[in-house]
Amino acid sequence: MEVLLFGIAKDIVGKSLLRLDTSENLPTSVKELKQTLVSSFPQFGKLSSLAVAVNSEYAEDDVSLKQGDEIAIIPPVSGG
Amino acid sequence: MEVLLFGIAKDIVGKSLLRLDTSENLPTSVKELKQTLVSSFPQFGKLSSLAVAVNSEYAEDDVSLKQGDEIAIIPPVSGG
Amino acid sequence: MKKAIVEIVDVIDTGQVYQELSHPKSGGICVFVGAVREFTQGEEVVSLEFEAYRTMALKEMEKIAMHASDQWQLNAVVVRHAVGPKEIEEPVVVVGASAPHRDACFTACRYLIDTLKERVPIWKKEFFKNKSVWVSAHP
Amino acid sequence: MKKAIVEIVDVIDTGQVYQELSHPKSGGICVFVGAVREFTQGEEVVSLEFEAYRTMALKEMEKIAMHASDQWQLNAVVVRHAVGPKEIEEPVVVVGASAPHRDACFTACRYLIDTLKERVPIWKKEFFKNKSVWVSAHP
Repeated sequence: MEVLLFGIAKDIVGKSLLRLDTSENLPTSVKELKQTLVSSFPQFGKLSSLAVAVNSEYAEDDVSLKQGDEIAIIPPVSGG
Repeated sequence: MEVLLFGIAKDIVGKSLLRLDTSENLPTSVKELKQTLVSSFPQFGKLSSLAVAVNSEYAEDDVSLKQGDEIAIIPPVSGG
Repeated sequence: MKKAIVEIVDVIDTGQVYQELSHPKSGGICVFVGAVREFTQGEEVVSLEFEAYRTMALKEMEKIAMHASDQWQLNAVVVRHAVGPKEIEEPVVVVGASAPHRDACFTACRYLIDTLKERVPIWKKEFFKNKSVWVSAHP
Repeated sequence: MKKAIVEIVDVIDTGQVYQELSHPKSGGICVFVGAVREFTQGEEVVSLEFEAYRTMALKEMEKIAMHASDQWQLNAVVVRHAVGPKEIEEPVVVVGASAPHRDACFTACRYLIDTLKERVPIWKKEFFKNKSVWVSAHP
Protein backbone atom coordinates (compact mmCIF):
# COMPACT_ATOMS: atom_id res chain seq x y z
CA MET A 1 0.00 0.00 0.00
CA GLU A 2 1.36 3.39 -1.06
CA VAL A 3 0.46 6.70 0.51
CA LEU A 4 1.16 10.07 -1.13
CA LEU A 5 2.53 12.74 1.18
CA PHE A 6 2.33 16.51 0.76
CA GLY A 7 3.37 19.62 2.64
CA ILE A 8 4.37 19.01 6.23
CA ALA A 9 3.41 15.31 5.92
CA LYS A 10 6.30 14.91 3.49
CA ASP A 11 8.67 16.60 5.95
CA ILE A 12 7.47 14.45 8.87
CA VAL A 13 7.98 11.18 7.03
CA GLY A 14 11.02 12.41 5.14
CA LYS A 15 9.77 11.36 1.69
CA SER A 16 6.85 12.00 -0.66
CA LEU A 17 5.69 8.38 -0.93
CA LEU A 18 5.20 6.10 2.07
CA ARG A 19 5.14 2.35 1.39
CA LEU A 20 3.31 0.35 4.06
CA ASP A 21 4.79 -3.09 4.26
CA THR A 22 2.44 -5.91 3.31
CA SER A 23 4.08 -8.16 5.93
CA GLU A 24 2.46 -5.97 8.62
CA ASN A 25 -1.27 -5.50 9.20
CA LEU A 26 -2.32 -3.01 6.55
CA PRO A 27 -4.95 -0.42 7.52
CA THR A 28 -8.32 -1.29 6.05
CA SER A 29 -10.01 2.06 6.65
CA VAL A 30 -9.14 5.75 6.71
CA LYS A 31 -9.39 5.65 10.51
CA GLU A 32 -6.91 2.82 10.77
CA LEU A 33 -4.53 4.55 8.37
CA LYS A 34 -4.57 7.67 10.55
CA GLN A 35 -3.90 5.54 13.66
CA THR A 36 -1.01 3.79 11.92
CA LEU A 37 0.49 7.13 10.88
CA VAL A 38 0.20 8.74 14.29
CA SER A 39 1.73 5.72 16.05
CA SER A 40 4.64 5.54 13.57
CA PHE A 41 5.12 9.31 13.36
CA PRO A 42 3.80 11.03 16.52
CA GLN A 43 4.25 14.46 14.91
CA PHE A 44 1.07 13.78 12.89
CA GLY A 45 -0.80 14.01 16.18
CA LYS A 46 0.33 17.60 16.63
CA LEU A 47 -1.12 19.00 13.40
CA SER A 48 -4.15 21.33 13.35
CA SER A 49 -5.98 18.68 11.36
CA LEU A 50 -5.28 15.50 9.46
CA ALA A 51 -7.33 14.45 6.45
CA VAL A 52 -7.05 11.59 4.03
CA ALA A 53 -8.00 11.55 0.37
CA VAL A 54 -8.94 8.37 -1.44
CA ASN A 55 -8.85 8.57 -5.21
CA SER A 56 -8.41 12.34 -4.93
CA GLU A 57 -11.56 12.90 -2.87
CA TYR A 58 -11.72 13.75 0.83
CA ALA A 59 -12.55 10.52 2.68
CA GLU A 60 -14.25 10.22 6.08
CA ASP A 61 -12.87 7.89 8.76
CA ASP A 62 -15.24 5.04 7.87
CA VAL A 63 -14.19 4.82 4.22
CA SER A 64 -12.47 1.51 3.55
CA LEU A 65 -9.18 1.25 1.67
CA LYS A 66 -8.94 -1.11 -1.27
CA GLN A 67 -6.08 -2.40 -3.36
CA GLY A 68 -5.28 0.08 -6.12
CA ASP A 69 -6.82 3.11 -4.37
CA GLU A 70 -4.80 6.32 -4.66
CA ILE A 71 -4.36 7.29 -1.03
CA ALA A 72 -3.00 10.66 0.11
CA ILE A 73 -2.41 12.39 3.43
CA ILE A 74 -3.83 15.91 3.46
CA PRO A 75 -2.31 18.04 6.22
CA PRO A 76 -3.91 21.47 6.92
CA VAL A 77 -4.20 23.27 3.57
CA SER A 78 -2.89 26.83 3.14
CA GLY A 79 -3.51 27.82 -0.45
CA GLY A 80 -5.01 31.10 -1.62
CA MET B 1 -27.52 83.29 -13.44
CA GLU B 2 -26.43 80.27 -15.40
CA VAL B 3 -27.41 76.69 -14.70
CA LEU B 4 -25.59 73.66 -16.12
CA LEU B 5 -27.82 70.87 -17.39
CA PHE B 6 -26.96 67.20 -17.75
CA GLY B 7 -28.65 63.99 -18.83
CA ILE B 8 -32.41 64.23 -19.07
CA ALA B 9 -32.31 67.80 -17.71
CA LYS B 10 -30.57 68.85 -20.91
CA ASP B 11 -33.25 67.11 -23.00
CA ILE B 12 -36.10 68.71 -21.01
CA VAL B 13 -34.76 72.23 -21.41
CA GLY B 14 -33.36 71.60 -24.88
CA LYS B 15 -29.90 72.94 -24.14
CA SER B 16 -26.97 72.33 -21.82
CA LEU B 17 -26.86 75.79 -20.27
CA LEU B 18 -29.92 77.61 -18.94
CA ARG B 19 -29.66 81.38 -18.49
CA LEU B 20 -32.11 82.77 -15.97
CA ASP B 21 -32.98 86.34 -16.93
CA THR B 22 -31.91 88.98 -14.41
CA SER B 23 -35.01 91.02 -15.18
CA GLU B 24 -37.07 88.33 -13.43
CA ASN B 25 -36.86 87.37 -9.78
CA LEU B 26 -33.81 85.15 -9.58
CA PRO B 27 -33.95 82.19 -7.19
CA THR B 28 -31.94 82.88 -4.04
CA SER B 29 -31.83 79.30 -2.74
CA VAL B 30 -31.66 75.76 -4.06
CA LYS B 31 -35.31 75.33 -3.10
CA GLU B 32 -36.38 78.38 -5.12
CA LEU B 33 -34.31 77.22 -8.10
CA LYS B 34 -36.09 73.85 -8.07
CA GLN B 35 -39.47 75.61 -7.89
CA THR B 36 -38.55 77.90 -10.79
CA LEU B 37 -37.47 74.92 -12.88
CA VAL B 38 -40.56 72.84 -12.18
CA SER B 39 -42.89 75.74 -12.95
CA SER B 40 -41.08 76.56 -16.21
CA PHE B 41 -40.57 72.93 -17.25
CA PRO B 42 -43.18 70.69 -15.60
CA GLN B 43 -41.34 67.56 -16.76
CA PHE B 44 -38.82 68.16 -13.95
CA GLY B 45 -41.62 67.31 -11.55
CA LYS B 46 -41.90 63.83 -13.05
CA LEU B 47 -38.32 62.71 -12.41
CA SER B 48 -37.42 60.09 -9.78
CA SER B 49 -35.40 62.76 -8.00
CA LEU B 50 -34.04 66.22 -8.62
CA ALA B 51 -30.83 67.41 -7.02
CA VAL B 52 -28.84 70.60 -7.35
CA ALA B 53 -25.09 71.00 -7.10
CA VAL B 54 -23.49 74.29 -6.09
CA ASN B 55 -19.79 74.58 -6.90
CA SER B 56 -19.77 70.88 -7.78
CA GLU B 57 -21.09 69.70 -4.41
CA TYR B 58 -24.57 68.37 -3.69
CA ALA B 59 -26.56 71.22 -2.12
CA GLU B 60 -29.56 70.89 0.20
CA ASP B 61 -32.69 72.98 -0.34
CA ASP B 62 -31.66 75.65 2.19
CA VAL B 63 -28.33 76.46 0.53
CA SER B 64 -28.37 80.02 -0.83
CA LEU B 65 -27.23 80.86 -4.34
CA LYS B 66 -24.67 83.60 -4.80
CA GLN B 67 -23.31 85.46 -7.80
CA GLY B 68 -20.52 83.45 -9.41
CA ASP B 69 -21.61 80.07 -8.01
CA GLU B 70 -21.38 77.16 -10.44
CA ILE B 71 -24.90 75.78 -10.35
CA ALA B 72 -25.92 72.46 -11.89
CA ILE B 73 -29.07 70.39 -12.11
CA ILE B 74 -28.45 66.76 -11.18
CA PRO B 75 -31.20 64.45 -12.44
CA PRO B 76 -31.20 60.81 -11.20
CA VAL B 77 -27.70 59.45 -11.77
CA SER B 78 -27.14 56.14 -13.59
CA GLY B 79 -23.40 55.60 -13.76
CA GLY B 80 -21.61 52.36 -12.98
CA MET C 1 2.12 55.61 0.83
CA LYS C 2 -1.56 55.36 -0.01
CA LYS C 3 -2.30 55.34 -3.69
CA ALA C 4 -5.61 56.52 -5.14
CA ILE C 5 -6.35 56.60 -8.84
CA VAL C 6 -9.53 58.45 -9.77
CA GLU C 7 -10.25 58.96 -13.45
CA ILE C 8 -12.85 59.55 -16.11
CA VAL C 9 -11.69 58.09 -19.39
CA ASP C 10 -12.97 57.33 -22.88
CA VAL C 11 -11.92 53.68 -22.89
CA ILE C 12 -11.18 51.44 -19.90
CA ASP C 13 -8.18 49.13 -20.10
CA THR C 14 -9.00 46.35 -17.65
CA GLY C 15 -5.51 44.89 -18.00
CA GLN C 16 -3.83 47.69 -16.10
CA VAL C 17 -5.84 47.70 -12.87
CA TYR C 18 -3.99 44.88 -11.11
CA GLN C 19 -0.64 46.61 -11.55
CA GLU C 20 -2.19 49.77 -10.13
CA LEU C 21 -3.45 47.91 -7.06
CA SER C 22 -0.43 45.70 -6.47
CA HIS C 23 1.35 46.60 -3.21
CA PRO C 24 3.97 44.81 -1.06
CA LYS C 25 1.71 45.08 2.01
CA SER C 26 -1.38 43.75 0.19
CA GLY C 27 -2.47 40.15 0.52
CA GLY C 28 -5.81 40.76 -1.17
CA ILE C 29 -6.99 42.76 -4.15
CA CYS C 30 -10.65 42.92 -5.12
CA VAL C 31 -11.76 44.43 -8.42
CA PHE C 32 -15.24 45.03 -9.81
CA VAL C 33 -15.79 45.69 -13.50
CA GLY C 34 -19.18 46.89 -14.72
CA ALA C 35 -19.89 46.17 -18.36
CA VAL C 36 -22.64 46.88 -20.88
CA ARG C 37 -25.06 44.00 -20.77
CA GLU C 38 -26.94 42.71 -23.79
CA PHE C 39 -30.67 43.19 -23.36
CA THR C 40 -32.54 39.91 -23.24
CA GLN C 41 -36.01 41.20 -22.60
CA GLY C 42 -38.00 43.97 -24.19
CA GLU C 43 -36.64 46.09 -26.98
CA GLU C 44 -33.10 45.76 -28.19
CA VAL C 45 -30.68 48.50 -27.26
CA VAL C 46 -29.00 49.75 -30.43
CA SER C 47 -26.37 51.80 -28.67
CA LEU C 48 -25.53 53.34 -25.33
CA GLU C 49 -23.81 56.43 -24.05
CA PHE C 50 -22.47 57.81 -20.77
CA GLU C 51 -22.34 61.50 -19.95
CA ALA C 52 -20.59 63.00 -16.91
CA TYR C 53 -20.57 66.29 -15.04
CA ARG C 54 -16.84 65.85 -15.06
CA THR C 55 -15.66 68.29 -12.34
CA MET C 56 -18.20 67.11 -9.83
CA ALA C 57 -17.97 63.44 -10.80
CA LEU C 58 -14.22 63.46 -10.17
CA LYS C 59 -14.75 65.21 -6.83
CA GLU C 60 -17.33 62.63 -5.74
CA MET C 61 -15.19 59.73 -6.96
CA GLU C 62 -12.24 61.17 -5.02
CA LYS C 63 -14.37 61.43 -1.85
CA ILE C 64 -15.50 57.81 -2.23
CA ALA C 65 -11.92 56.62 -2.79
CA MET C 66 -10.61 58.58 0.20
CA HIS C 67 -13.39 57.42 2.49
CA ALA C 68 -12.81 53.77 1.56
CA SER C 69 -9.06 54.16 1.92
CA ASP C 70 -9.45 55.54 5.46
CA GLN C 71 -12.25 53.24 6.54
CA TRP C 72 -10.61 49.98 5.46
CA GLN C 73 -6.95 51.07 5.59
CA LEU C 74 -6.37 50.32 1.93
CA ASN C 75 -2.91 50.30 0.41
CA ALA C 76 -4.28 51.34 -2.99
CA VAL C 77 -7.64 52.17 -4.53
CA VAL C 78 -8.87 52.69 -8.10
CA VAL C 79 -12.12 54.36 -9.19
CA ARG C 80 -12.36 54.78 -12.96
CA HIS C 81 -15.41 55.47 -15.11
CA ALA C 82 -15.76 55.63 -18.86
CA VAL C 83 -17.82 58.18 -20.80
CA GLY C 84 -18.99 58.43 -24.40
CA PRO C 85 -20.57 55.79 -26.64
CA LYS C 86 -20.23 52.18 -25.48
CA GLU C 87 -20.81 48.77 -27.06
CA ILE C 88 -22.15 45.56 -25.53
CA GLU C 89 -19.53 43.81 -23.35
CA GLU C 90 -17.46 46.97 -23.13
CA PRO C 91 -16.33 47.86 -19.59
CA VAL C 92 -17.83 51.13 -18.32
CA VAL C 93 -16.56 51.23 -14.77
CA VAL C 94 -13.75 49.63 -12.80
CA VAL C 95 -13.25 49.97 -9.06
CA GLY C 96 -10.70 48.14 -6.94
CA ALA C 97 -9.28 47.96 -3.45
CA SER C 98 -5.97 46.59 -2.23
CA ALA C 99 -5.63 45.62 1.44
CA PRO C 100 -3.58 43.41 3.76
CA HIS C 101 -6.48 40.93 4.07
CA ARG C 102 -9.38 39.86 1.91
CA ASP C 103 -12.25 40.92 4.15
CA ALA C 104 -11.29 44.57 3.84
CA CYS C 105 -10.74 44.52 0.09
CA PHE C 106 -14.10 42.84 -0.61
CA THR C 107 -16.06 45.18 1.66
CA ALA C 108 -14.27 48.25 0.31
CA CYS C 109 -14.76 47.22 -3.32
CA ARG C 110 -18.48 46.73 -2.78
CA TYR C 111 -18.70 50.13 -1.07
CA LEU C 112 -16.90 51.79 -3.97
CA ILE C 113 -19.29 50.57 -6.66
CA ASP C 114 -22.46 50.96 -4.56
CA THR C 115 -21.62 54.52 -3.57
CA LEU C 116 -20.48 55.44 -7.06
CA LYS C 117 -23.85 54.31 -8.44
CA GLU C 118 -25.69 56.33 -5.81
CA ARG C 119 -23.81 59.62 -5.87
CA VAL C 120 -21.53 60.18 -8.85
CA PRO C 121 -23.09 62.51 -11.46
CA ILE C 122 -22.82 60.27 -14.50
CA TRP C 123 -25.77 59.42 -16.71
CA LYS C 124 -26.48 56.51 -19.01
CA LYS C 125 -28.60 56.92 -22.14
CA GLU C 126 -29.91 53.89 -23.98
CA PHE C 127 -30.77 54.24 -27.64
CA PHE C 128 -33.48 52.00 -29.07
CA LYS C 129 -34.66 51.88 -32.68
CA ASN C 130 -37.36 54.51 -32.23
CA LYS C 131 -36.53 56.24 -28.97
CA SER C 132 -33.87 56.91 -26.36
CA VAL C 133 -34.08 56.72 -22.58
CA TRP C 134 -32.03 58.21 -19.73
CA VAL C 135 -31.77 55.26 -17.35
CA SER C 136 -33.38 55.70 -13.90
CA ALA C 137 -34.70 59.17 -14.75
CA HIS C 138 -38.33 58.24 -14.13
CA PRO C 139 -39.90 56.22 -11.30
CA MET D 1 -22.80 28.64 -22.66
CA LYS D 2 -21.27 28.59 -19.18
CA LYS D 3 -17.54 29.03 -19.12
CA ALA D 4 -15.35 27.70 -16.34
CA ILE D 5 -11.59 28.02 -16.30
CA VAL D 6 -9.84 25.97 -13.62
CA GLU D 7 -6.06 25.86 -13.67
CA ILE D 8 -2.88 25.35 -11.68
CA VAL D 9 -0.06 27.34 -13.24
CA ASP D 10 3.50 28.42 -12.51
CA VAL D 11 2.91 32.13 -13.06
CA ILE D 12 -0.39 34.02 -12.95
CA ASP D 13 -1.04 36.63 -15.62
CA THR D 14 -3.55 38.97 -13.99
CA GLY D 15 -4.06 40.84 -17.25
CA GLN D 16 -5.96 38.01 -18.91
CA VAL D 17 -8.71 37.37 -16.36
CA TYR D 18 -11.14 40.10 -17.49
CA GLN D 19 -11.10 38.83 -21.04
CA GLU D 20 -11.87 35.37 -19.71
CA LEU D 21 -14.81 36.66 -17.66
CA SER D 22 -16.22 39.08 -20.21
CA HIS D 23 -19.64 37.97 -21.48
CA PRO D 24 -22.45 39.71 -23.40
CA LYS D 25 -24.97 38.83 -20.66
CA SER D 26 -22.73 40.03 -17.81
CA GLY D 27 -23.22 43.42 -16.20
CA GLY D 28 -20.83 42.68 -13.36
CA ILE D 29 -17.47 40.97 -13.03
CA CYS D 30 -15.80 40.53 -9.65
CA VAL D 31 -12.21 39.37 -9.34
CA PHE D 32 -10.12 38.58 -6.29
CA VAL D 33 -6.35 38.35 -6.51
CA GLY D 34 -4.37 36.98 -3.59
CA ALA D 35 -0.75 38.06 -3.47
CA VAL D 36 2.34 37.42 -1.35
CA ARG D 37 2.39 39.98 1.41
CA GLU D 38 5.55 41.45 2.84
CA PHE D 39 5.93 40.51 6.47
CA THR D 40 5.85 43.52 8.74
CA GLN D 41 6.05 41.82 12.09
CA GLY D 42 8.27 39.06 13.41
CA GLU D 43 10.93 37.48 11.28
CA GLU D 44 11.39 38.33 7.65
CA VAL D 45 10.29 35.77 5.10
CA VAL D 46 13.18 35.14 2.73
CA SER D 47 11.17 33.17 0.21
CA LEU D 48 7.93 31.29 -0.20
CA GLU D 49 6.68 28.27 -2.05
CA PHE D 50 3.37 26.62 -2.94
CA GLU D 51 2.94 22.90 -3.41
CA ALA D 52 -0.21 21.20 -4.74
CA TYR D 53 -1.68 17.73 -4.87
CA ARG D 54 -2.44 18.56 -8.45
CA THR D 55 -5.05 15.93 -9.42
CA MET D 56 -7.12 16.49 -6.32
CA ALA D 57 -6.62 20.26 -6.25
CA LEU D 58 -7.98 20.56 -9.80
CA LYS D 59 -10.95 18.34 -8.89
CA GLU D 60 -11.76 20.47 -5.84
CA MET D 61 -11.33 23.72 -7.78
CA GLU D 62 -13.64 22.36 -10.48
CA LYS D 63 -16.28 21.46 -7.86
CA ILE D 64 -16.07 24.94 -6.35
CA ALA D 65 -16.35 26.59 -9.78
CA MET D 66 -19.32 24.42 -10.78
CA HIS D 67 -21.13 24.94 -7.50
CA ALA D 68 -20.71 28.73 -7.76
CA SER D 69 -21.77 28.70 -11.38
CA ASP D 70 -25.00 26.84 -10.56
CA GLN D 71 -25.74 28.66 -7.31
CA TRP D 72 -25.39 32.19 -8.68
CA GLN D 73 -26.09 31.52 -12.37
CA LEU D 74 -22.72 32.80 -13.50
CA ASN D 75 -21.92 33.38 -17.14
CA ALA D 76 -18.24 32.66 -16.56
CA VAL D 77 -15.99 31.68 -13.68
CA VAL D 78 -12.23 31.50 -13.19
CA VAL D 79 -10.33 29.64 -10.45
CA ARG D 80 -6.56 29.69 -10.95
CA HIS D 81 -3.80 28.96 -8.46
CA ALA D 82 -0.05 29.25 -8.84
CA VAL D 83 2.52 26.78 -7.52
CA GLY D 84 6.29 26.86 -7.06
CA PRO D 85 8.49 29.58 -5.59
CA LYS D 86 6.90 33.05 -5.22
CA GLU D 87 8.19 36.54 -4.52
CA ILE D 88 6.63 39.35 -2.50
CA GLU D 89 3.80 41.09 -4.42
CA GLU D 90 3.51 38.15 -6.82
CA PRO D 91 -0.07 36.94 -7.39
CA VAL D 92 -0.64 33.40 -6.13
CA VAL D 93 -4.35 32.98 -6.73
CA VAL D 94 -7.00 34.61 -8.89
CA VAL D 95 -10.72 33.83 -8.75
CA GLY D 96 -13.46 35.62 -10.61
CA ALA D 97 -17.18 35.51 -11.32
CA SER D 98 -19.16 37.05 -14.16
CA ALA D 99 -22.90 37.57 -13.70
CA PRO D 100 -25.79 39.65 -14.98
CA HIS D 101 -25.81 41.74 -11.78
CA ARG D 102 -23.24 42.77 -9.20
CA ASP D 103 -24.73 41.12 -6.12
CA ALA D 104 -24.24 37.66 -7.59
CA CYS D 105 -20.70 38.26 -8.81
CA PHE D 106 -19.53 39.65 -5.44
CA THR D 107 -21.10 36.82 -3.43
CA ALA D 108 -19.82 34.17 -5.81
CA CYS D 109 -16.30 35.61 -5.87
CA ARG D 110 -16.16 35.62 -2.08
CA TYR D 111 -17.41 32.03 -1.99
CA LEU D 112 -14.75 30.97 -4.51
CA ILE D 113 -11.79 32.25 -2.49
CA ASP D 114 -13.18 31.25 0.93
CA THR D 115 -13.92 27.70 -0.19
CA LEU D 116 -10.64 27.39 -2.06
CA LYS D 117 -8.76 28.31 1.11
CA GLU D 118 -10.73 25.77 3.12
CA ARG D 119 -10.70 22.75 0.84
CA VAL D 120 -8.17 22.84 -1.99
CA PRO D 121 -5.08 20.71 -1.25
CA ILE D 122 -2.41 23.35 -1.77
CA TRP D 123 0.23 24.17 0.83
CA LYS D 124 2.31 27.25 1.47
CA LYS D 125 5.79 27.02 2.91
CA GLU D 126 7.53 30.10 4.25
CA PHE D 127 11.31 30.16 4.37
CA PHE D 128 12.97 32.28 7.05
CA LYS D 129 16.70 32.78 7.56
CA ASN D 130 17.10 29.83 9.93
CA LYS D 131 13.95 27.76 9.49
CA SER D 132 10.96 27.03 7.28
CA VAL D 133 7.28 26.70 8.19
CA TRP D 134 4.30 25.06 6.54
CA VAL D 135 1.59 27.69 7.07
CA SER D 136 -1.42 26.63 9.22
CA ALA D 137 0.05 23.18 9.89
CA HIS D 138 0.05 23.63 13.66
CA PRO D 139 -2.60 25.08 15.98
